[in-house]
Amino acid sequence: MIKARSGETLVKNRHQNLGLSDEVVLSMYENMLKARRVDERLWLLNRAGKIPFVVSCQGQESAQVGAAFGLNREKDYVAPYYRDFGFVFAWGMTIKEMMLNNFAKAEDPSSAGRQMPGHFSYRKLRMLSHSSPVTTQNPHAVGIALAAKIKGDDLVSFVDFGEGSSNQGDFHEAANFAAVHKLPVIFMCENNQYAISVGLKHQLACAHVSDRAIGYGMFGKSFDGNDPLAAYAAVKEAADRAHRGEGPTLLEANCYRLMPHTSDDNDMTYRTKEEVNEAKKHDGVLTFAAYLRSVGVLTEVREKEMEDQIRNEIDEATDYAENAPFADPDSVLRYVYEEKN
Amino acid sequence: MIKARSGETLVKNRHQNLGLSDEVVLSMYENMLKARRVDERLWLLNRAGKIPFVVSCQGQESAQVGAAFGLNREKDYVAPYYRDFGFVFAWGMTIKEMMLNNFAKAEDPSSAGRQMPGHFSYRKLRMLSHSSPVTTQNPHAVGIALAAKIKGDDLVSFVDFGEGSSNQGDFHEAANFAAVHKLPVIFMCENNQYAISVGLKHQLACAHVSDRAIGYGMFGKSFDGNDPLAAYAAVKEAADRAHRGEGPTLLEANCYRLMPHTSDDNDMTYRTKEEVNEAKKHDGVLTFAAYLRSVGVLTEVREKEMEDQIRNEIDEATDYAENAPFADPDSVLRYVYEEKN
Amino acid sequence: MQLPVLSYIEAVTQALDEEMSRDENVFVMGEDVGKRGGVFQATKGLYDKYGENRVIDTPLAESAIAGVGIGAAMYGMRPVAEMQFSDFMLPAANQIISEAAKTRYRSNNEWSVPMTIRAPFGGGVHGGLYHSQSMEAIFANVPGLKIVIPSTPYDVKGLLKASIRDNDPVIFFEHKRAYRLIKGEVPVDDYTIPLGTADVKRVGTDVTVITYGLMVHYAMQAADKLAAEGISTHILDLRTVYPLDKEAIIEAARKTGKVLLLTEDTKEGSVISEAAAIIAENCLFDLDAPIRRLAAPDAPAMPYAGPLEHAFMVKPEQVEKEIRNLAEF
Amino acid sequence: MQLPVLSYIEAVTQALDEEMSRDENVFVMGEDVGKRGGVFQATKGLYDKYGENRVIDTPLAESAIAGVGIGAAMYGMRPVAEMQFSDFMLPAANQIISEAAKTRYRSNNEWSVPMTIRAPFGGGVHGGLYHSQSMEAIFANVPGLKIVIPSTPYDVKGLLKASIRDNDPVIFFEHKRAYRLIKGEVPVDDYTIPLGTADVKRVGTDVTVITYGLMVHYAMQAADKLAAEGISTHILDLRTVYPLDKEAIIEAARKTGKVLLLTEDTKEGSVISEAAAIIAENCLFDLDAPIRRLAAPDAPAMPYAGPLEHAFMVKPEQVEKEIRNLAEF
Ligand SMILES: Cc1ncc(C[n+]2csc(CCOP(=O)(O)OP(=O)(O)O)c2C)c(N)n1
Ligand SMILES: Cc1ncc(C[n+]2csc(CCOP(=O)(O)OP(=O)(O)O)c2C)c(N)n1
Ligand SMILES: [Mg+2]
Ligand SMILES: [Mg+2]
Repeated sequence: MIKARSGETLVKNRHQNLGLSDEVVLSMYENMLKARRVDERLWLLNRAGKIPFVVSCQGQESAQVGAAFGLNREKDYVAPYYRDFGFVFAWGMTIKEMMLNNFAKAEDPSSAGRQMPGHFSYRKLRMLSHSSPVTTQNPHAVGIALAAKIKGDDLVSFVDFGEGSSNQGDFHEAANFAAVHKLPVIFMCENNQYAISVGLKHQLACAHVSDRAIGYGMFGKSFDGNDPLAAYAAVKEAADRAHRGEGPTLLEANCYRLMPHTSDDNDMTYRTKEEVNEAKKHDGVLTFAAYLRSVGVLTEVREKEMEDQIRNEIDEATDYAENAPFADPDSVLRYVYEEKN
Repeated sequence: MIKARSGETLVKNRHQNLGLSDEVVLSMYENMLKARRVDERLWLLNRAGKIPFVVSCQGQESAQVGAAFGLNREKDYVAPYYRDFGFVFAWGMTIKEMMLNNFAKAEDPSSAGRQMPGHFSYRKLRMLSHSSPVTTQNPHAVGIALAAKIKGDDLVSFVDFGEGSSNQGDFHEAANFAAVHKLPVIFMCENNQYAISVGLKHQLACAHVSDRAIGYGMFGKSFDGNDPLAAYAAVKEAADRAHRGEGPTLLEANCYRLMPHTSDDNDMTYRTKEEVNEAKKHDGVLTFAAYLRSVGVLTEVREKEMEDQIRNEIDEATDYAENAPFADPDSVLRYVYEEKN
Repeated sequence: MQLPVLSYIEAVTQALDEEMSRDENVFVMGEDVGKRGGVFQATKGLYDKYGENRVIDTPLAESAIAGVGIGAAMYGMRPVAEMQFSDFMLPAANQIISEAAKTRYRSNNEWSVPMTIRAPFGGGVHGGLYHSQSMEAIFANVPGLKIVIPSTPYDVKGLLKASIRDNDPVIFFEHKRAYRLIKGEVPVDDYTIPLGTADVKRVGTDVTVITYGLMVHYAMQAADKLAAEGISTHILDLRTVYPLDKEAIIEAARKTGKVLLLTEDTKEGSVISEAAAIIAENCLFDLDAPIRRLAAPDAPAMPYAGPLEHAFMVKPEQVEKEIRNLAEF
Repeated sequence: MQLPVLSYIEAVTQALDEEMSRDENVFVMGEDVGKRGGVFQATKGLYDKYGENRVIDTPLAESAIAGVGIGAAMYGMRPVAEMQFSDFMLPAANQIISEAAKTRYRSNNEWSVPMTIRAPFGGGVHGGLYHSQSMEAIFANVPGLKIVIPSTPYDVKGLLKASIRDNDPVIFFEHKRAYRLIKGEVPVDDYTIPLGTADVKRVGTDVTVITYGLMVHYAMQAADKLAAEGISTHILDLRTVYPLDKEAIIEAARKTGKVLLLTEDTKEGSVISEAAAIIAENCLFDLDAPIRRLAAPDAPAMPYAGPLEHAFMVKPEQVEKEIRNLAEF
């Protein structure tokens, strides 16, 4: 499909080809923007001394949001990891909930402030609880799929993790288990080129993380992680395979971590400003906006509306979360085991 | 090279092509035979109630012995696993030492009877100590190679393990580490089709264990594990690569476990006599002997000599080991930590 | 009415079978648990009865066994995961300690992990270093876990059923030497024994022995012998070694004022050390003698060679002697 | 002469640096230890000084870090492996417990593993569940291991050097809150402190506190305050928490007859339980009051939110109160 706009060059409408309506891609963009703007706000709050810690999603929103849209958001189970702001927004978490999480308040749906920010969990949304030791969520996602298979429930189990984390034993064991039992699992590696300070070539020596798929006898694919449509297409394909009983898929989203590892990190000790600036040119939030503008889907008016609404939501959510109560200190003794009454 | 013998069909001399002399391949065969005959004796001793436990190498001697010959037996470090009778014989362990190991006597060089049989260790031979939890030896072998690299020592570190064990996290982490640091490690999987009762297709879903190599960015290769020459060639190639600084290799020896998992197992609960009998047709000890006969290297006289000598050695070793003392019971308190005097 | 007599391992199988038929969410997974029925035959017959969907032979990967079990449990299943030997559960330590134990707490009660991990443990079976160990101490400091170690077939059945029905992760250690050695009456009907409760296995007045697992039987044997000498032994079987049944320990210690703490694990840092601490905190003025601990030596694990294994393992005569010494104190 | 004052973490770095320049077999490996100098900067400057061959950034895989370290140690090197947070060493539990701890024993003294594993531990740093834990109890029942936990910069340097030179595996836990908070005099010269020896950090006559890590400082603060009230506190710093220095514990307990055992770890199954057991076995008739244990609650780990973390963590006031209560007993 080709659309011509006055004064513009011809740009291919890629999303129609994928069966995505203009409203859907706008919603994708909106979620990406939410993630980006929330993330930016968190850094400001951190600098202002209002929150002690930020873990950032910047540079990975496209892959995250595209992936979520490729799944069934009413039915599938997901195990996102700590950078997955874009994913959890697209999955149904609100900005207010995200702020409650970052302020670690009692109403935080992930853990009521028990866990560090970004350790997402939301039972109501079929989002598993996530811990800090990396890659432990991979076998959990496989367990969801195994259980669904035993029960005869048709769903997909989706899990995210970093490329550094793909070197943990649990990555291997989970992938192998899923493949042997042909389970409907999608493993998506968000390859942002760094594991804290350690660059890709000191983490792994294969060309693509998805090259590991063949060693499990599963389908594997790498895609441009700055392109939400590529993410959507890859995850959709993997989900279709899973529903058809063709087993798990290993995906790799190639992206770049635009911010330091966390607010505790100083990335200039191990990479250069130039490298980061170069990567910013490919920033999916910008390039996708440009695409949407070029195909006439994102108008100036709509864009302003979105930005305004998100800003307002963030302002309100920040106020709310900042003023919301912490959990009762005595609650630290609760929920070690089931409480029978 | 083709040799013609009176009354025989033409058979290719494969070992000359590999640069192996007749004496060397006879020595290979002798080690294979040692392993087989010792193994057979152990089952008899077990049935006679003289030793409580046997773990068996039958069906894997060819790969083991071929592999050992592909290495530098004066210099390289090795981490064999519990079935590696053929390997440890070719590496310099004597039949007497093997019997001491199986009778768990004080003179057992592996552990003085502390460990179960087959848990090989021999410092003098640069053979690492092996435990029961599978695949733990893989990172150890990588550590040897890392240390050698740091010290500038030119050697190869070789490790063996089963195909079931290739699903452990340690397999993955060790392989990845070795590949990232381009270390001179040879990982050899002895794929005997079973992990106790669990057949290959319930252990892994890839076509070949060596398919996992690409996921680490290392060289990988599968070969006929019933053919010691194939094993020799593969290990030699891997060793050459390692010496040239081309990093680790993942090899897979396709063979078959001819006996039950151990003397505690009843394999007829999960496989058929027919299947085992079919596999016996490809038994490398028989087929290699046939090859050596057909190329005129193994004469009847020589064969009888070998069998006699091995039998005598086994008889003597059995007597010796049976009558040798156990370690002093008080010694259980020793060597928990370094003993300073 | 005569109750059926089962071996310890038959009680395991019966409990699994009954729970699987009672609740379709219960399933079994582990290495060789399917066709082979487990290397000890604990799951014998279950594969034929319930099929490969509910009796799952897994790849050789303990972290996956635990981790996949956790995921399935979060979905609402009740996985019973077998670790072939307790010695081999360490690759799963991260999944058990960081994940299973902390899921309820970290999700503020939203998610839970109703999983049971069965693992044969213990010595005296010519298993060498890695098929003889007691692993409970490694986990017996992890809030969120429960650790059960039954000593009799009756307790096996009741405690395993309770573990499977429990809504939190339970590690269920089965003594592999007890599997065929220990037999006892087991009711055919459905019963559970509450987790976290110790059990007085013998009432006595002179010396209290606090122990668990196979050592309960060593203590019982010793008590029988000592009864002839006029020494009356009180025996408390901990049954759940984490969290401990504090009240029962305090009560048992006070009962006689002389306490032998007994384990086949290595001594330093073992679960009987915690029992000793509880007594030291609560019973100072009730004690007539210092507590005594009898345990394996602080060396890695028992060797394979017969005489070495024998030297390492706690022996019934030692138990007897310790009780006698305390009685005479 | 004035000795240089270093922070706790500077003492770590200095010890590493000195050992690396003293012995070319010493090398450092771990996640982010190279270019970045470690996430806490414990290895700062070492990459530039010793190069990437001896200061190795590893892939993100703790079992490999431990396992590769073991192999290198068997070759004759002295690896110092960093676990980025002690909470993340559990994937390496099998390598540490099954391999490192047992290699000498199982090979009948042929092979050994002279490796040091450094791991920052402890709470009070807003680290949430998985960046605050005390992990020592999980390992403090494993013969073959030594576990060291220093409290002062002086002890850090002497004990880390001794650990690196030790011919067996040592887990060296560094308190991450102490890293920058605790400063002290550290001699410029080479010295070691023998592993396995506790240290009297304060001599007193009324109450004995036995503890380690950051809690030593809490005890010292409390003792200072209580001195004004006329209560004299004796403080024993365990320094090596496995195997424990039994004689020192017994001596310290006897010294005052009133013992507070203090840890920031969760209580049940902690290393102070073992200390309690030792006292219960050996000091019954020397005690004037039951021993007391002060520890974190038996819940998984301290939460992230400020007020919850504060509620969870042992507080100096609690230490003070416990000592006072004992004094008044
Ligand atoms: C088992 C474990 N080891 C170490 C850490 C500390 N750590 C937190 S994030 C991180 C890097 C993760 O890199 P990657 O998987 O590439 O994810 P990214 O942060 O780049 O998205 C490390 C080492 C951890 N959380 N868990
Ligand atoms: C970590 C661990 N889990 C379980 C076992 C018990 N076990 C011993 S051998 C074995 C099967 C190994 O299969 P494979 O790796 O294929 O080697 P093979 O015995 O077939 O040569 C199992 C499950 C073990 N030794 N270690
Ligand atoms: Mg990354
Ligand atoms: Mg096999």
